[in-house]
Amino acid sequence: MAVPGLRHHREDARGRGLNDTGIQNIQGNHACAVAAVAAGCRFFAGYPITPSSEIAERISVELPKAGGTFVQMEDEIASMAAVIGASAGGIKAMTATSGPGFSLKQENLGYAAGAEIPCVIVDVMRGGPSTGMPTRPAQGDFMQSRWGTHGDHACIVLAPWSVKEIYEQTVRAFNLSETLRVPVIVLYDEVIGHLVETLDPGSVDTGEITTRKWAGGDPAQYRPYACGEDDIPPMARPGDGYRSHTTGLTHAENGFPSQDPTTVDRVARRVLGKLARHNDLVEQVDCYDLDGAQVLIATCGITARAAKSALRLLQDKGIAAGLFRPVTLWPFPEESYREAARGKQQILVPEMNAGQLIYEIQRLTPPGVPVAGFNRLDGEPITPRQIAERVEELLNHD
Amino acid sequence: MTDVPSAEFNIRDYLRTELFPHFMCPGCGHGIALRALLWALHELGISKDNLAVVSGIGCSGRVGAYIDANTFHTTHGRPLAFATGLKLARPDLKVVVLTGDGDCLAIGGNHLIHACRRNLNITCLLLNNEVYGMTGGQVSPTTTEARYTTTTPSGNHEPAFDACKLAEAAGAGFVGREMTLQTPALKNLVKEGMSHNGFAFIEVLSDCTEIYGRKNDLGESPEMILAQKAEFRSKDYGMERDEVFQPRSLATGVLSRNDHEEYTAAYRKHVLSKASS
Amino acid sequence: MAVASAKPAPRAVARPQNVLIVGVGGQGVIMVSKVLASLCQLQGYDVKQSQVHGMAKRGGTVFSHVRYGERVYSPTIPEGEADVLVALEWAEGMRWLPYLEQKNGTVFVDTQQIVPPFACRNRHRGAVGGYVRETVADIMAHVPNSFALDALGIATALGVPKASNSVLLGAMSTALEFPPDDWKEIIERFVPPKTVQANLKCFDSGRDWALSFDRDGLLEKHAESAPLTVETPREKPDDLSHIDIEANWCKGCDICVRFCPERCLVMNDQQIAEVAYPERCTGCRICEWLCPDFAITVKTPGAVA
Amino acid sequence: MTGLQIRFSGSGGQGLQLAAKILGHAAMLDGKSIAFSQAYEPTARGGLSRADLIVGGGEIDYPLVTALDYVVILDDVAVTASDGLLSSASTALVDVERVTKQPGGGPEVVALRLIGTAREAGNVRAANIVSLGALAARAGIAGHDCLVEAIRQSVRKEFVAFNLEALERGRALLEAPAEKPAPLGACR
Repeated sequence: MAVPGLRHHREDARGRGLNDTGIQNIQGNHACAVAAVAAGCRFFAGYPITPSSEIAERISVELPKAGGTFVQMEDEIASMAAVIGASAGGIKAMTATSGPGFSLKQENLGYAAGAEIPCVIVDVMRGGPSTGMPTRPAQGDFMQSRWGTHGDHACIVLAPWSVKEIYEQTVRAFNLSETLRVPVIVLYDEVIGHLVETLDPGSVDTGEITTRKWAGGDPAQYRPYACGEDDIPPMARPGDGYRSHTTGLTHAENGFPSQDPTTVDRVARRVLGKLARHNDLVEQVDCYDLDGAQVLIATCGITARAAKSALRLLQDKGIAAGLFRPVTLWPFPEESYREAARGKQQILVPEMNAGQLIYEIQRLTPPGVPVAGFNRLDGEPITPRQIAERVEELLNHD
Repeated sequence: MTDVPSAEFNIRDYLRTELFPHFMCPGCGHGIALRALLWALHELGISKDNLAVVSGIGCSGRVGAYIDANTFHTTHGRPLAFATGLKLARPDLKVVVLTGDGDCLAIGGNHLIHACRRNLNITCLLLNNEVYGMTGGQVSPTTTEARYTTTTPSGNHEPAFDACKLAEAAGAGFVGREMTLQTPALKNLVKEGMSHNGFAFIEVLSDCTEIYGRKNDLGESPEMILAQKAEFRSKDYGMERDEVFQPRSLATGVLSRNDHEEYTAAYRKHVLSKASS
Repeated sequence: MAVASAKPAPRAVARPQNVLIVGVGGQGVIMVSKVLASLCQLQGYDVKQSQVHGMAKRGGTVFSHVRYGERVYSPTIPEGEADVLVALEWAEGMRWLPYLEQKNGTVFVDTQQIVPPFACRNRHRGAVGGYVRETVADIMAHVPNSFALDALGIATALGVPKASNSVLLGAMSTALEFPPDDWKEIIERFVPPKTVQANLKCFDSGRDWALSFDRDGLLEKHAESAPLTVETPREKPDDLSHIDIEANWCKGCDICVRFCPERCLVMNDQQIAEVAYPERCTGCRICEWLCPDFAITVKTPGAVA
Repeated sequence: MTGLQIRFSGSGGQGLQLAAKILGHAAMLDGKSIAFSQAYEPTARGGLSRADLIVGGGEIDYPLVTALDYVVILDDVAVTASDGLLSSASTALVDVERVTKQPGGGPEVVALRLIGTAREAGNVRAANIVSLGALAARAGIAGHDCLVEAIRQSVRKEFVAFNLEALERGRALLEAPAEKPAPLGACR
């Protein structure tokens, strides 16, 4: 066969890492599973739920080949707990789910945030609430991903918009989680999860694979939550002689429970502040045609791809519109947004929910600049034409 | 911070003595249970560095922190799920789960069933004191009928249940029950359970003197402990024939064991080996 | 229950009959008392039973009171009122003799000697250590209705040493009014199915032994025998065990005070455990084991620190 | 960029997803980028089934179809499903046996003996590959050698030869001048 550089391949090629297969058509959920293993993930615990099940299916093939462990747990809660347990044991771990399952994981997600245990959670969004439309896309978990668990907590949410980016952001999720000791959520909708796209490994940029900082030195001196300038405490690996205590209770630097107001405040502020401190690692945005644009469209995921197409439709009609896309959805890239919004006459936030991202945008948009939404709740993706029409409608109202 | 304890069992070698006196109420059976566990660890020669203790929420959940090992105080009901991840990630660690009747049998009941079914090499100690002590004494799945708790003001009308039978039916490799009064026997039972290659479920009959005992006029700790002795029988006595005197049909000792394949061994054999070939 | 439906009307018993069964852990005291209590119940009597067992699964003292009659109110037998005393172990038999009704009481005692871990030790400073000194002859001389038998020997000869309690049941059955077949029916229900035949054989042997008991012959045989005594070396005062109490850790639950077999410990006015009688300590460690606060450490001489 | 938008549609079980995947794979082998999406409904048998493919030369902006260039319709249940996506610029390849209605939007309708040809080849289930052959011949999405290789890599070895034959028969439907498009429902 006269196609150079390609070996045998099937779309669902079981057990081939991306680099082994070269260019391929691959489903978003499969790309996520392959990326996780490439990022060093060696443990996956999950529970079947549409539309994320393909991640578990694919990684149940990939992990054993890398010497890792796949386990299907008895429920979503157990999956999350097992992932934290595995990570506490010192290996990179992940779980994947969708809306209702994500809700069930929230309690333990809070534990991971509080105890600063790295882990990656993938949420493939479907129509909700409740069982909703399991096979239809939505973007209803923007707020749950940030505020789903209880109490003040640090977490990172990454929102890819293509199969290639699912790959990149899954790897990045592990890197950030490990480096910053924080749970990282990869959040995308059903459309992208089930989308098959052509992926060229040569075009994928994942950078260096990083692993958490391990405790070293004299065990007698080790304090599990004491850290240097970087605000990231080194983690003790069981069996290395540090014998530390990990708890979901508020704790002092020695790891043991504390309710001393000064201590609690100090530790809480460090944990909440560490993401801001490492904002250079955390923040990632993707912008198009901002210069000279009258209108700014701010959104992410599949809706952002529709918006990008809409830019062209609008251009054809002589309307200058730009796109602001937070790749790191949370913590929200506030300064970058303010920069992008500067000088715009109209902000549009299209999203496949009744309005979530718009609240964050409204909060950050200078007074006087109108912020409008475009919302679809019917389980159908927002199309480029709908966005373009909405922009025209907003401008005509002026 | 040495990992090599002396030949004779000295419990302080295994305790984080800087945290003492501990938080438990006077006469709480959990302390005795903890002693039996540490004693068993000593006699088995398990290194503290290699030991991971996972506990949930409640009085039982706070006990683990006093052990000088790798200790994890996790979320309510989830220590078994957490321990499953930990053990799968690190089969080299000895993993012990400390849990309570509310933690393990109510909110975490599903995890118990499946931990038993998977038969992962974990030892689970259920510290059963028949009540939610930490939250102030509410009814639990093992509260004796007619007993008063803060949520059964007219006496408990729900039946209690036998966790050991559940564990056995769900496939746990080893199931046993013992009371704290029989400390050496409890120690031996824990030893036997930890030596079993598979999931070991051990119910420890503990007591909650301060809350449950008071609420029900069960006396002080000595009375509560003696009452257990009157209510439970060693399995050696042959419970099924005890027709005349049968205050509670609960036996102590090793109640069941099976030789089902241990989970990590099964995973190696059925999954990893096929993946690499 | 076939037996229950065939139960006879209770015969008038002037006062409740008192049977005291004693022994040490692991011998089957509970089984003997359960058989008797069930039998009495099925015969239509009111039965009360109380027992203490389990402080030590092997070697600790175990006793069981069985009272039956038309109406029984208290489950415990007052001292000097036991109609029948059955002892599965020699020293325990001697220890409980005061409970026997002095004139007409009957005692069945196994000559088997089990030296308990603590019972044989020097329990008091300066006391002479050792096992009980009474001999078979002593007992037979003092108690008219006394039967000292080698139940273990009989059971061993039948190939089932563990069934020596059935031998004693057989012997004891001669002192109570119930027909042998009723006894056997109950025994069948209480012992493991595989051992039914062996236990019934032991029961018959015990009963035969008691019915053909030759008091005079036995007295003669035992007249010259040496006291049944196990000597233990006398302990020196510096060999005494030492109890350490970490007062800061003690929460005053009272368990150690109440469970110490020698009553060494007391609660002080701060509600903290204190060693009041160090010389009584036998080093049994029960206080250490049962302290929920890890406040007690017992150091025994000779132990490697 | 926007690419060529193609839809395979019919009733569940007709192998439409596989046809789209093979075409996508062939396009990839031909150096193009694709975006493939499908209706995730439980439609293994009966019911509407569709598989959408966008084929482009670089990164595809919006991966879902918005205006179809080509649609294959193998059953009446799928006729109206694409109404909003068709225009006079679209081409609809429809089966003469199973499609009796006119798709909306005014596309050029080419009625072909897709299912009948598969039946003649030996298995009615090869209608998907026959359609693929016809579509490829008409639209030129991927080189012939890429299509052949895609089939080789996508179906079980024992079925490769048969599928290649079906592909050829499909091509022949549009290439052979004798096979003039018949009016809709002519075979009924």
